[in-house]
Amino acid sequence: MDFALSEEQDLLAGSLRRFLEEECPVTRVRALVEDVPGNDGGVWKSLCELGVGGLLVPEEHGGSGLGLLDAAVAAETLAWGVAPAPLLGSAVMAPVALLAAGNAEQQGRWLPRLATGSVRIGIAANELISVRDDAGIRLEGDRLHGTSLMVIDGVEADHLLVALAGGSRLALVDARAEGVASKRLTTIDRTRDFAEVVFDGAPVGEWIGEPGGAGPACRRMLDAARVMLAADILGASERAIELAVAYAMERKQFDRVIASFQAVKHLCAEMITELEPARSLVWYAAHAFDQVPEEASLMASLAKAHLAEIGPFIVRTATEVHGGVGFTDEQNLHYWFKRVGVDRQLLGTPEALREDAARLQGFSD
Amino acid sequence: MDFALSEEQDLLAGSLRRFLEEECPVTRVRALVEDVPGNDGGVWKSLCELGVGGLLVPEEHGGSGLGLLDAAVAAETLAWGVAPAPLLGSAVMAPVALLAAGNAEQQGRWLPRLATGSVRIGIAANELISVRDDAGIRLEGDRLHGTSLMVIDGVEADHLLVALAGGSRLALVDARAEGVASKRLTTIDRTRDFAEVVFDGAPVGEWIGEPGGAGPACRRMLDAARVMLAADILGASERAIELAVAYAMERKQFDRVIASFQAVKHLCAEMITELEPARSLVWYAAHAFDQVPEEASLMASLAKAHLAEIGPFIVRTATEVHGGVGFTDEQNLHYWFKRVGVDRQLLGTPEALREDAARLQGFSD
Amino acid sequence: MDLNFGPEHEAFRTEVRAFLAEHGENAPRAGAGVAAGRAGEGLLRWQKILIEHGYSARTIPQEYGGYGAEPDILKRVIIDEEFNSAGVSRGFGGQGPEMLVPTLLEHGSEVQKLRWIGPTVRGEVVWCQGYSEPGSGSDLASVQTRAVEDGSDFLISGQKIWTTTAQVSDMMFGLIRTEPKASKHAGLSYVLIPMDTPGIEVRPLVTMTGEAEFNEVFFTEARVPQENVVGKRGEGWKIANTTLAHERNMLASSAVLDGALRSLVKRMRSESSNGVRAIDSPLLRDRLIELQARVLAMKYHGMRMLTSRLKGRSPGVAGLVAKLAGCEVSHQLSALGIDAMGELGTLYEGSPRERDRGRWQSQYMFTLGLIIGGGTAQIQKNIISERGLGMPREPKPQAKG
Amino acid sequence: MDLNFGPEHEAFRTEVRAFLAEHGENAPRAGAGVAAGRAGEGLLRWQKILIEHGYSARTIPQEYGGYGAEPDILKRVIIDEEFNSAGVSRGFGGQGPEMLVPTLLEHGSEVQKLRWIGPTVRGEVVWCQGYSEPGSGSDLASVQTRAVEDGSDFLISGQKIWTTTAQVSDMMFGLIRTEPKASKHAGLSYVLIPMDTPGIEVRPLVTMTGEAEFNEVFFTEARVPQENVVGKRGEGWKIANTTLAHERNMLASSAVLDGALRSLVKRMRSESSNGVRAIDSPLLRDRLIELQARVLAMKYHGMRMLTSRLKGRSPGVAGLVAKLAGCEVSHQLSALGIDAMGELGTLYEGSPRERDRGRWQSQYMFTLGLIIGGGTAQIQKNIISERGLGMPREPKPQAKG
Repeated sequence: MDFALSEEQDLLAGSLRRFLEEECPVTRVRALVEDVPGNDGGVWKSLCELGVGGLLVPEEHGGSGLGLLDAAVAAETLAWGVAPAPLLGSAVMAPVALLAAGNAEQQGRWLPRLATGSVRIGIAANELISVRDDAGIRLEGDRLHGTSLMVIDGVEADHLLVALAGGSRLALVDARAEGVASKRLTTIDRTRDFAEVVFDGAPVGEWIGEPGGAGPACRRMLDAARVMLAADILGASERAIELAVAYAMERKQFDRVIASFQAVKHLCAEMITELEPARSLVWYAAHAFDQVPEEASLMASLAKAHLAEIGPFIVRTATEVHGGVGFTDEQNLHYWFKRVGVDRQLLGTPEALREDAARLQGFSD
Repeated sequence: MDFALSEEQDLLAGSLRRFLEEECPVTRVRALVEDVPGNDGGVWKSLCELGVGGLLVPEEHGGSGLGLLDAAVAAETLAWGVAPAPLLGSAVMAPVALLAAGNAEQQGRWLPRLATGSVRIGIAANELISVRDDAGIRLEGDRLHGTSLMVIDGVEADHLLVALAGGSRLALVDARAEGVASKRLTTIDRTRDFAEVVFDGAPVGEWIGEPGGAGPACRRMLDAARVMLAADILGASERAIELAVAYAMERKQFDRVIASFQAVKHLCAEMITELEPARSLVWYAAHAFDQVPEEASLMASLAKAHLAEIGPFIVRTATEVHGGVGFTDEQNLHYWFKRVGVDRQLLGTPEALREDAARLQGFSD
Repeated sequence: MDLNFGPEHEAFRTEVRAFLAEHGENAPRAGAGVAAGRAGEGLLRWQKILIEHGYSARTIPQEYGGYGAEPDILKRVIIDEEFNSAGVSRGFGGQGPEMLVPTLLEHGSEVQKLRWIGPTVRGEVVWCQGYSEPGSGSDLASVQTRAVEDGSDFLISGQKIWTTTAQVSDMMFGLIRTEPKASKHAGLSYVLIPMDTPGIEVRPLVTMTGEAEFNEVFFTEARVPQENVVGKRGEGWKIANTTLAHERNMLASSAVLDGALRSLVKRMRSESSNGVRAIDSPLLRDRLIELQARVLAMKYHGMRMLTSRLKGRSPGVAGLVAKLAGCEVSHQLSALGIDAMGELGTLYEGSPRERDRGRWQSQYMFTLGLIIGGGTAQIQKNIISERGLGMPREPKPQAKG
Repeated sequence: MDLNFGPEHEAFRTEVRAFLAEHGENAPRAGAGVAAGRAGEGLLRWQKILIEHGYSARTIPQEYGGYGAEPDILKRVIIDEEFNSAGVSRGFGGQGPEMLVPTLLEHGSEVQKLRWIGPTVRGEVVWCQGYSEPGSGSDLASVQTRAVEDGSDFLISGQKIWTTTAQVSDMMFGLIRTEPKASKHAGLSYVLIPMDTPGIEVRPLVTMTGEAEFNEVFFTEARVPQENVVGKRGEGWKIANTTLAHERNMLASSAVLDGALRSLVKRMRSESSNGVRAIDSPLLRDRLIELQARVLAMKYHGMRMLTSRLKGRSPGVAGLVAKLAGCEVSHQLSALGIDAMGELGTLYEGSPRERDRGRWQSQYMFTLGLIIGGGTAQIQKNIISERGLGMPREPKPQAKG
């Protein structure tokens, strides 16, 4: 038994951190996303060169054939750097769906391009979880109709992976096809790309999986995404603590650094006490996805729900440690605050995920 | 408008506090209840001489004809002193029910004796709120059958006010009548008297109110009780804070009193910040019971639910401020801790009360 | 306890309702609450109507431009309640009418009163408050911005921060260190400073909400007449403290909480996911009700504090906790508002599908700013434990070495 | 990450299950977990069976009375899991086998090992730990109980507190100040003290749970041979620290959490009010699931810490937070257990209608004791921030005057 990141995973995290520190510090992120939310300005291309795009892609398709734990390490690190990147959609949800339900030909056609970053697939699957404002996609004849909200990486996507109402079918659709109209949804977190996509008789490019049989692939895709979002909260929270401690070691009041005040120290202790066991939970959830299929869904829901509770506590507390300056735009701390805020709500609120976990264990109907 | 205790109410609180400090400090409470939970050892008699038994009893029946706010002041103060006394049943719930539904003759017969403390009425009404273990009292012919749990002041009661299943009828029953068997239920809080009473063909002494028409009186009685329990939590929490601050001002570590440590100060600040607005809420809930009938039920449920949330936080934190010594039996702090623990659960859990509040406002079905 | 308003006041309530029914539609569309900043035409007109009818500048003497009514807190409560429940603007407010005017009434010279109060309450002159500084936290007495005498003038240099509405203000009332040799508290004066004075530069301070709710104000030998001091020189600390005007703020803030709660209920009734309304979710509804209890607690707490004031009693520790408790409730209300909208609760900046103009996110962040700003929660807790509970100050650390 | 147990370990699991199937019914009825205190006949017999089969004293060399297996954490995990899920007693434990024995194995003389380890693991000699003192909090190095040399003996005087099982113990292993002139940390020795020594008095310390889980132990010139020192004189601090044996505690405590969670689920499935089971209450169930996530987090956290140990790496700050986090989860589980029973959740002391022998209330209070005891949460937070996050110690206050 070895409950730890492997050397390779540590190396991956280290090299990504260095890349982000050097090539994409928060000042650059800020410049990139100031006008266009989610604009990665070539960062994704570079990340794909570092192998991030192909983490889950089998070696025969040009990836490194690793598991979700590796992807979670990447997610944690990108969130640590609040990097804008279509990691969730193009490097995780799309490959997971293709691997779960796509045929060999489809895998061979799409996975290599996802690995290199030469194609981006947005994910229109929000309505699998939550239907609001009468959204939802249905098939009429061989055309798609309806609206999907909070489409992940949807503005910059070349193609869209669309879950039909009920989750029984997954379609891949050219994002520039006739009958597809997307507009940007702007969230508090400008490092993300979300869209509302209206399908008005859009042609299905191809089906992923058998008609009516996409349910398991959808669940698999959602499980992966939830672990990734949990890892995202983990990374963002970790950085928020680092920033708070660093600030407290520097800022003086009454002739001493505020890190020497017991109240400040205890806030920092409370943050890290929440974070570290949660890190173990996220690691295990990712491991379960890779190795313990019967626990994968439960762990994904539990981990995402739990991180969604502690993340907001941590980023709020980190802001408090900063005092007024933490509240300013200029300090940039809010990038992490907002990243966590979006992660919390996405692909299942904590309450909904706990209800899902209860259902999976037969605690509720 | 005058949102404050009256001079008379301040005097009442002051004189009760003095009485408790002199006649019934926690050391005496401890001695009284060590063997027999709820044993007041004559304290109730003395309190009745001070007018506590007759606060809600109209002047023509030998009481002072005051309102629930006055009773809440008494409840707060008795909880401040963790005094064992049948205040809830004999001085509040029974008089409220008699005043709401009893006829003039019944009022004239019972209220004076409740005021002097010469009779004690226990309250078997738990099943109006929560039926567990198949409890509940039903009428068969003219006899009562069934079990009531958590009967308030039930072991020492001379008579029992019994709410029949569904709350449509209220019976007054001689506690020593044939077919009435009570046994003590021991809770964490030894300052209280609770019983399980089994009615096995017990005769109804008399009905309070018209058959089938006791619903409003039951609700009124529960509203009053909930405000009193909220006031109880208020008083117990207040004392816990006083004890914590006093201990912190005395106990030294590293050559200074621990009250000078920021972490300890902040814990105390957090406790009082929860307590003081809650006090205003309890006062208003009592006032609403007396003066704003359309808000009485809502406020009673909200106040009790809210105090049931902050009370446990406060008594826990007060224990933390004490450190290990707060955990010892000898320190007596646990008397307040446990009092709050019982108040929280009694006559409606916080969740149930919030659900009730939602229903009263049409938020839920 | 007597919360009866009595026949006189019930008559007054009827009067307020009649006013709202007749004039309410002339109010600016901004909804309930008080507008700060530079007033537009519509608001200036509305403010005039409000003053004429005694719903603004109510207790300001007529000679200074007010309505001249006797103070009557109950009537103020009624006005608050009725305007709030009708969702009608209370007109022009902000730090001029709310903080400067009471200060001038108590400490200003006759000349100052005649010159400033009228235009201020009418919204013609906009004020900002110059108290906080980058190093001062809530320890206002440590203010460093200093005035050097130059003939009959002061030359002011230094920096203020967290200055709301500075960019649109005509004037600042500020705490300035005018007596460098006096002790920390006795060295400050309360000075009225024209914002167009050369040497004053205002830089907007954008916060995490994305808005510039605050400013930094830089002073470089800005020349201000010494006659602009209110009260005596060196009395600034005392004057600033006497007018922190708790009662107004408390009434207003509990009305704001109440308004937020109503909006939240409305949002939870209309927002649904998978066909289930937020208010029908047992979990969200349970949080709502606990917050309702807290909002009501703050409301009655405000009335209790007011009563203390009316009776000339110190509210004691109960008064010190209100800000900390109220900001937290407001923050939690916003958090629930966001959660009720689930994934769409993240939308902001006028995004399609955004609800309520993004108010829940904006308020979630802004209330966090309130919790940590103006003397962080940490400092509030120091004050509560020291002044409220009589616990000792932290000992000063040993000198190094 | 590799959590595979592999064929060897799966075979071992089968073996454990077979053992439990065959012998489990001979176990004392106390349920899963380890019993401390004075063992009765049944437990002594069971303990003997466990040692024979390698399920207790597993890695203790045979010459000292153990089973003599190679350390294999996975096997320990499997034993924990299987015994726990079968609800079978792990036999005799407590501070003798868990703290003294590892200490003797590492630091004891051959004579000490041969004399004490066998009887200790068999449950024949019961030990208590004498570390804490009334003034010491978690600052163990400030221990005041002192030993004065008297010929080849020590005369020990002073007081220990929070001493579990002292009233039934044959022996104490304690930290005693033997070198008064040495520095705070270098003045302590690790001494084995017979509890029947004249001059030792044990007074039970009843806690808020109503039980005497602890004792105070008073020493008045209690005579103990100097040869009872383990290791060298003055090394007591170091020795006590090396055997605080995190891994054992962490595995055990996550198993305890897991057991509490299972019991809670069971209770919530069977407990109902007004015909609705606790587990069918959306509010209680939601709390349950969040706590489940926390229990699992502690479980995997324990495995992560173990892995660090196995690799000889310091777990860093992640290791420091486990106690604080775990105690809190346990406390919250108990709180939910109480709430699930509503008004009957208050019953205690063997009252009629009491559920689960009052365990939820007892555990609610006892875990609070754990949170505040043994170095309060406050001190834990100091340690986490200082050692874990590198934040500075509080400066010492200025000398008075």
